[in-house]
Amino acid sequence: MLYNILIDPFVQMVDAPDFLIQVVWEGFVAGVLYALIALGFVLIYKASGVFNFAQGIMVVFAGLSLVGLHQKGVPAWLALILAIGIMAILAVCIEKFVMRPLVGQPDIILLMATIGMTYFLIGLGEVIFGGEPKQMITSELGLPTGSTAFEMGERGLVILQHIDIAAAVIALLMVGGLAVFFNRTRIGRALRAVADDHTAALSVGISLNQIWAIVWFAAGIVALATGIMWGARSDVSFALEIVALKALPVLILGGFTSIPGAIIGGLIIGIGEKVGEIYWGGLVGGGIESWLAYVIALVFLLFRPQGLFGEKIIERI
Amino acid sequence: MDANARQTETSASTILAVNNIEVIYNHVILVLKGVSLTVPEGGIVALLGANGAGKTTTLKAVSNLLQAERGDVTKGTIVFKDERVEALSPNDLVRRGCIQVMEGRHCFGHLTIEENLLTGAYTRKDGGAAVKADLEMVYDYFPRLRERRGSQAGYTSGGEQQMCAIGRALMSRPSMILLDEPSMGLAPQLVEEIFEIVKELNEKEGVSFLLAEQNTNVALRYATYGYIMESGRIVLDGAAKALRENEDVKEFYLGVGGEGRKSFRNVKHYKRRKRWLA
Amino acid sequence: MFYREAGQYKTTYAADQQIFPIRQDRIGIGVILVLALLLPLVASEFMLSAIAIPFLILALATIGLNILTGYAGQLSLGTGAFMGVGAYSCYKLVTIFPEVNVIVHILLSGVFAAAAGVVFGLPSLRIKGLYLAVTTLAAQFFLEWCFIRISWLYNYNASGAIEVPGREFFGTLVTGPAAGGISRYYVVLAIVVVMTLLIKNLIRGRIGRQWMMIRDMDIAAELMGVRPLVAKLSAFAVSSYVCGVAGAMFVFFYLGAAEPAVFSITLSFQVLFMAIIGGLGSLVGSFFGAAFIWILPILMRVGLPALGVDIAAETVFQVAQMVIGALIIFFLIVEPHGLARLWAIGKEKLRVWPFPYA
Amino acid sequence: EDSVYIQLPTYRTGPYAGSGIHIANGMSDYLAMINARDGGVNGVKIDFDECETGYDTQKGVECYEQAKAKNTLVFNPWSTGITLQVIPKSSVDKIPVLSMAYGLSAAADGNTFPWVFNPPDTYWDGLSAIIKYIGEQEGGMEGLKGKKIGYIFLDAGYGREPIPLLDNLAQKYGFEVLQYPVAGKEMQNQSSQWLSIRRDRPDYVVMWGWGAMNPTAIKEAVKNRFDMSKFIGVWWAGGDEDARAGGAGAKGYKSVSFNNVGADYPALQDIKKLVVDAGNSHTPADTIGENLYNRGVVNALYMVEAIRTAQEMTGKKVINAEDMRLGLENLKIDEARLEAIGLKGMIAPIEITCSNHSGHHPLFIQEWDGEKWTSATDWFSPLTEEVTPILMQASKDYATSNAPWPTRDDACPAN
Amino acid sequence: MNVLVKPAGMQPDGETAPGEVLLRIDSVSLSFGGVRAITNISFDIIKGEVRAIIGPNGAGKTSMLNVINGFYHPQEGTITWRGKVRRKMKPYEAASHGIARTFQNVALFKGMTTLDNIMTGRGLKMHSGFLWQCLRVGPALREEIEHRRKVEEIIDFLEIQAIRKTPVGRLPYGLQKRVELARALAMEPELLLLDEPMAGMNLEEKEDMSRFILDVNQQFGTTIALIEHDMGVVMDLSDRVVVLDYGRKIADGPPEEVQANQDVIDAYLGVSH
Ligand SMILES: Nc1ncnc2c1ncn2[C@@H]1O[C@H](COP(=O)(O)OP(=O)(O)OP(=O)(O)O)[C@@H](O)[C@H]1O
Ligand SMILES: Nc1ncnc2c1ncn2[C@@H]1O[C@H](COP(=O)(O)OP(=O)(O)OP(=O)(O)O)[C@@H](O)[C@H]1O
Ligand SMILES: [Mg+2]
Ligand SMILES: [Mg+2]
Repeated sequence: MLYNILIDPFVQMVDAPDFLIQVVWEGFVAGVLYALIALGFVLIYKASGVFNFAQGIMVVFAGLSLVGLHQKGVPAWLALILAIGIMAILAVCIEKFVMRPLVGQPDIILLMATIGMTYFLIGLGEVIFGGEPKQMITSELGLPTGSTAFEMGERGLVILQHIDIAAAVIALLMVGGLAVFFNRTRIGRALRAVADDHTAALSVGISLNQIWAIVWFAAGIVALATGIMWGARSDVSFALEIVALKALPVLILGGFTSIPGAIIGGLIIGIGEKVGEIYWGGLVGGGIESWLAYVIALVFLLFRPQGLFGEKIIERI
Repeated sequence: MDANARQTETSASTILAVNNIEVIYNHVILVLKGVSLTVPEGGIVALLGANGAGKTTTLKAVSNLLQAERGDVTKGTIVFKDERVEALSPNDLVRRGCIQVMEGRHCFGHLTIEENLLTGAYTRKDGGAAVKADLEMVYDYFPRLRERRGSQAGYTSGGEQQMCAIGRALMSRPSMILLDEPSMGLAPQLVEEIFEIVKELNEKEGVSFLLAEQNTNVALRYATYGYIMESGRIVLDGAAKALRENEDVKEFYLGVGGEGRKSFRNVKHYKRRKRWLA
Repeated sequence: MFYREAGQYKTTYAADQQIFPIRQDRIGIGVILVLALLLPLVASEFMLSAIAIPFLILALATIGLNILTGYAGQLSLGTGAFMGVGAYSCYKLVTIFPEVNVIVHILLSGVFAAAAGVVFGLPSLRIKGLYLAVTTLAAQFFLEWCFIRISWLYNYNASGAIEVPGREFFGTLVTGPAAGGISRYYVVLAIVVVMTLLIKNLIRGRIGRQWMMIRDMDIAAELMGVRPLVAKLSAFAVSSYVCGVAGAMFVFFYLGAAEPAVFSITLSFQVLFMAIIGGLGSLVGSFFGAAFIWILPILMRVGLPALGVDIAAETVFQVAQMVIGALIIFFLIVEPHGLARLWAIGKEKLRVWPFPYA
Repeated sequence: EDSVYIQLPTYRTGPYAGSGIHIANGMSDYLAMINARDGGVNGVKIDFDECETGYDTQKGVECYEQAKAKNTLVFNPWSTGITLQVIPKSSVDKIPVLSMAYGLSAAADGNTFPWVFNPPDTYWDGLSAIIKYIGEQEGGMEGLKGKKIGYIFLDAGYGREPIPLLDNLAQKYGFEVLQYPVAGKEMQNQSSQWLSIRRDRPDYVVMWGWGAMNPTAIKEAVKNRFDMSKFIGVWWAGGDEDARAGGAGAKGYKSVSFNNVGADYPALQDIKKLVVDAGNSHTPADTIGENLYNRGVVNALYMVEAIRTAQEMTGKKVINAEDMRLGLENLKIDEARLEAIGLKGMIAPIEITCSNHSGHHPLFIQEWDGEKWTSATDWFSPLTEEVTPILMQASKDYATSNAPWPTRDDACPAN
Repeated sequence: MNVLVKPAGMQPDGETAPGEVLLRIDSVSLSFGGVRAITNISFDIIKGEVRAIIGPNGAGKTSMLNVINGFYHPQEGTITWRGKVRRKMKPYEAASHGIARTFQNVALFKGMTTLDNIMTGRGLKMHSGFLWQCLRVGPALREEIEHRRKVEEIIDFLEIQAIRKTPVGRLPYGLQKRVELARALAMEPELLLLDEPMAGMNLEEKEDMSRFILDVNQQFGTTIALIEHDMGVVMDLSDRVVVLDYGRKIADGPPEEVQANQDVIDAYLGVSH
């Protein structure tokens, strides 16, 4: 028993290094995708202290708009632009009808409002696009679809999907860009101020309306990117909304307020759960992936209650 | 009431005029029951009164921060620089030069002291150098802040946070500051300093002030005009000097009765009747 | 005018500490209870089985969550799983000790849920706020996985589901497919009313105050002698107990059979919505919230087509979902502290009537 | 005007909508066509409406209560979870449950489950058919010895149900079973499972998937370069869109089936003409004839024929739910009847009896050619002899564990 | 005004008689990362006195209180409580040792009414079991009523009857401070730590508050440690004053002496008051 837990998995890893590489790569890609979802959460959280439950459905909504428009005969590039436009409209509406009237309310209330939004968007999305899954227009958008296989040893094989590589590159670009935006600009500082105290931020003249519209739009763009990448892996369907829950441990592990935290948390969770599932999952009948991520995050939290990169919870009296 | 009569003839030299406003919290609690006051351009006006009189509420009504607390101005008008401002957002008001220092500090806990100060300059468009210069000015006013500039505001002491909140407001280069209890929690020496700063800004830069203050003594020394509030109404107003001479003010707010300052040890414990409420 | 306590003097503290110190409230609650008792006389089987029974049970679950999140301030997303623990424990108890009364089993099953709650509540000592969500989520998914994986829990049924056997209570069948809606309704009503009463007492006593202290300002609470360990874990225990009982009732008196998917995160969220919409930290709110989230969609789904609005079933479903979403936001904007606060404001208005403000 | 009411619980929303929509379309369109073409069954209109369940058990129970209140003739849960919920209730409420090729396999035992029907085959039939097919590929059942068969399944009652039989067959034929559970909320995230499959190199992979799980699995299989000809799904993993998602690489993917695809059957042409083209349906015309659509039609066909049978047996025009059960228990659709209906060749003839509520009918394997499904085998029978004893045992176990389980009041004639 | 009778059992066992040292701080130092909040401070508090702690902002006064009630743990130095060196203790143990406090930034329980807030102060004195509380009969009910009576006495004493059932979040700042005092008093502490109890009050209210503090001190014999920036209050109320500056002690003694101390004037008072 102990051998199975402590030694055998490592023996397997050494025996088939190519497979280990593949597992880590798959974990890496999954992690990047988790990180993309988490990134959307972080944006909103940083800018308003709100845990945006609707990020998952925004991913679906963005993806469906893109594919749906294309199905209606709009060329891919135009559909992309229109989808961006839809996300912009959505951002403005959310700011105007949800966030603005609720300024200064406790976090849990805002969380609830985003849940209300989720309901609304699911209903709306299904009315507009119908419930059936749609295929992502990967190649039409000019994204690579092929794969490359690397031979390793006589039986070894590592397969890299080009779309996964593209996803990683896009995610890194977004993370980089957003990190700069947050840490180097005036708006970035203002966002952090808003997250701390809405009323005080208002009192120093920060325009919450403007800032929230911008940030929700940014989150919409991130959602669109996420929708395209996840959609390329599996179809664009409302089931994706559930996958978005996976962003939660990522977020918690990385710390709610940290953009690099999202990506690092994503990678830890992505790789951790793949390796855990493949090398240890079999011992208990598999499928531990459904909770492993949360347990990994929990273990980290016990040592750092604010996540790896989160802002320390201030306790002073 | 003659105060009201004076309000109506708002002259060009008035920077802020509050006319007969009524404020209701949560749709049921009526807090301000017709408050009127004016702040002349370049004046320092003190708003005095007991706990719960409605001073904070009045200031928030002006700066439009009430909405976030589920309060509404249901009646009356507020005119700032000849413009009705009830419908403006707080940041519009800051852009127009009116900023509030909130009661209870409200620093951004996760931001450092310096970042806190810089958020104060959010609406400014006059370039980094000017902001930097003002930052130095604030640090000169409050050397303690310079020492703690890198600490997260949430961990600093109460007084340090108070300085930070005031400094933050100064950073926006306002033409009018609504100061809510600036002296709360500050060491005596600093209280004097704060009011010196108020005076200096007022004289050198022409900044107008509306300050709600419990420390009547100091407030009336620096202010030009004063209003006294009791349970949501203005009950007395007048030039600061005149108020200082008023017997009631003397007894209830300044603690100097006929026989000079009384010791806190010897205060008799009975409820005294305020003559102006009679 | 009619709703004013003028003239109702309390001469003892005991009188002042009643649950409903105001006479009009006492009359009101009495009327509601009588109506609840008379409901089966007018309600159809559908109303009892598909609306009233699940509504009451979910209200109880919401109360359970409210203890933890509303009163003790510990956010939990694992309600569904704790309900599941109650349901599976009850199933095991009923099959292992078939001769013991099923009501006893239902009440006992909460104990197992409480134990699970305590185990997953342990990290709350270190982890706070939204971060705590991860432990409760871990509980949710881990327990859900257990419900599928540990076949012992469902007696190795090939279907992986648990089915409720028929059991009697004082000679009437109250569980199982053959139990009538009326008998199930009365049992559920009795359990829910009694448990609500007990919890109300708990909340307004020392233990409830400790929870609220931790919620409102944990540092100050600790400096006043509250042991965070005891307070938080007791909240987890009581909350999970109530949720566990509700879970057992959900299967035994409503669903009749259940597979693990019933206790998924969706249920957790559903109960959380009920708690928040109703108003965190309010017991009446729990009932309001449960009514809003459970009954309203059903009314819309059943009602829209009945009104002659000719739309497809899924459109009704989707529109109902949109309306619920919009209503949630609308109510939050009108009153962020939930329907319970709206109710309180309404009462206050009534009190000052005919004057608009106090 | 005479009419009977049938509620159709469907799901056009939620994670399983991708599969659910086609089924719902098929069912509704066929009933609408019967009303339009024949004016109902023997002049009795079928009054039907849908009830959206979203594949959610809670909503399913709600639909059931609603259906009960409106005196539905029959209840088609279209979800294994909901089926399990309503099985105990149905015998009390006396509403037949028609769970066509899903739900509880043991319910085929009409003596224990007088109100539940699962024609034409149970999951255990499906699994045994797949194993039989694999055996044939390997040159006979002996060829299974020492083989590794992977089983990737939705980790819920649905996917777990075949496991006891699978283990049983593995023991008997000497092959090894590797399980790859996919949690419901991880349906679209299967890379671990497929990595494990790559590592374990099973000779065949059998899939028990539904909804968004299917296209994702097929994509992953293609991605991991698994030999598609050795990848076989249950009938529910055989949607056109499921396979299409895999692109060109999905060619060769197989699934077991009990209905043929294609829109050339006269009845489907009637649907097209009288319902779809007449604008009385949401169905996109090009999906008529797809696998899941046709299956929805089959489900509706069973109901219509059962009504007809019940009318004949009772002599009543407007039947009730109890008559409907009688109709289902004596349902017999032979070639001639199929011809008359206009669906000859789409399904094999079926017969349900009082004691056998499934029938364990012949099945066939279909293969995806990159564009559409084609038959890969002829109709063949599942391993009924092997399955029946286990099935009867399971049904007995169910009754004992749910004691006191109501016994059938009218004993089936021994046949 | 009701006559406050010293309740039986309020005076803890005769371990520390009036006039003896109740608490002694010995060369305590505390730092946070690089920030030295307290450097090598020693002083004592005698049973029955009003001990003021003053000093400029950020001098370390609040931190000192936090050390006394165990919320901060000093890196160096010892704390002697009732003649015994106190080991490192958890914050919640402070309450059972008889130390209560109010906070600089009001730390009331915002979701509760005034009455409930004050009742929380009685928490440690209530013992009825879980089941009794659920049923709210027998000991639970008796206890609840008995403590309610105590709380009502305090409410009368501090004259906050009118706001008994108001949620504290709605109260103006000054009243919140008073409720906080009431809550601390409800704990019947031996040592009461007050952190700027009069900040944000006008003169009249300060006078009231002074009266309450003196009454508590004189009638209950409660020892009081007081942080306050209003020198008038400090001079009038306190028996002895310790002055901190930049975490160091710069003076300690009777008020008049401290007031005249040049270091204190330079660091804190500015002009002499
Ligand atoms: N959010 C609120 N909801 C309900 N009532 C409120 C709210 N805020 C303030 N009040 C009430 O309004 C009245 C005036 O409060 P306000 O804070 O304006 O007084 P203040 O004069 O500033 O007092 P202080 O000197 O204590 O700061 C008080 O009676 C208070 O109870
Ligand atoms: N937890 C902490 N982390 C970091 N620094 C702290 C912490 N607590 C206190 N400090 C620092 O220690 C110093 C003393 O703080 P303290 O709150 O004791 O001051 P104070 O004397 O109460 O001042 P005030 O009169 O302004 O309230 C301050 O500079 C503060 O920033
Ligand atoms: Mg105020
Ligand atoms: Mg302090």
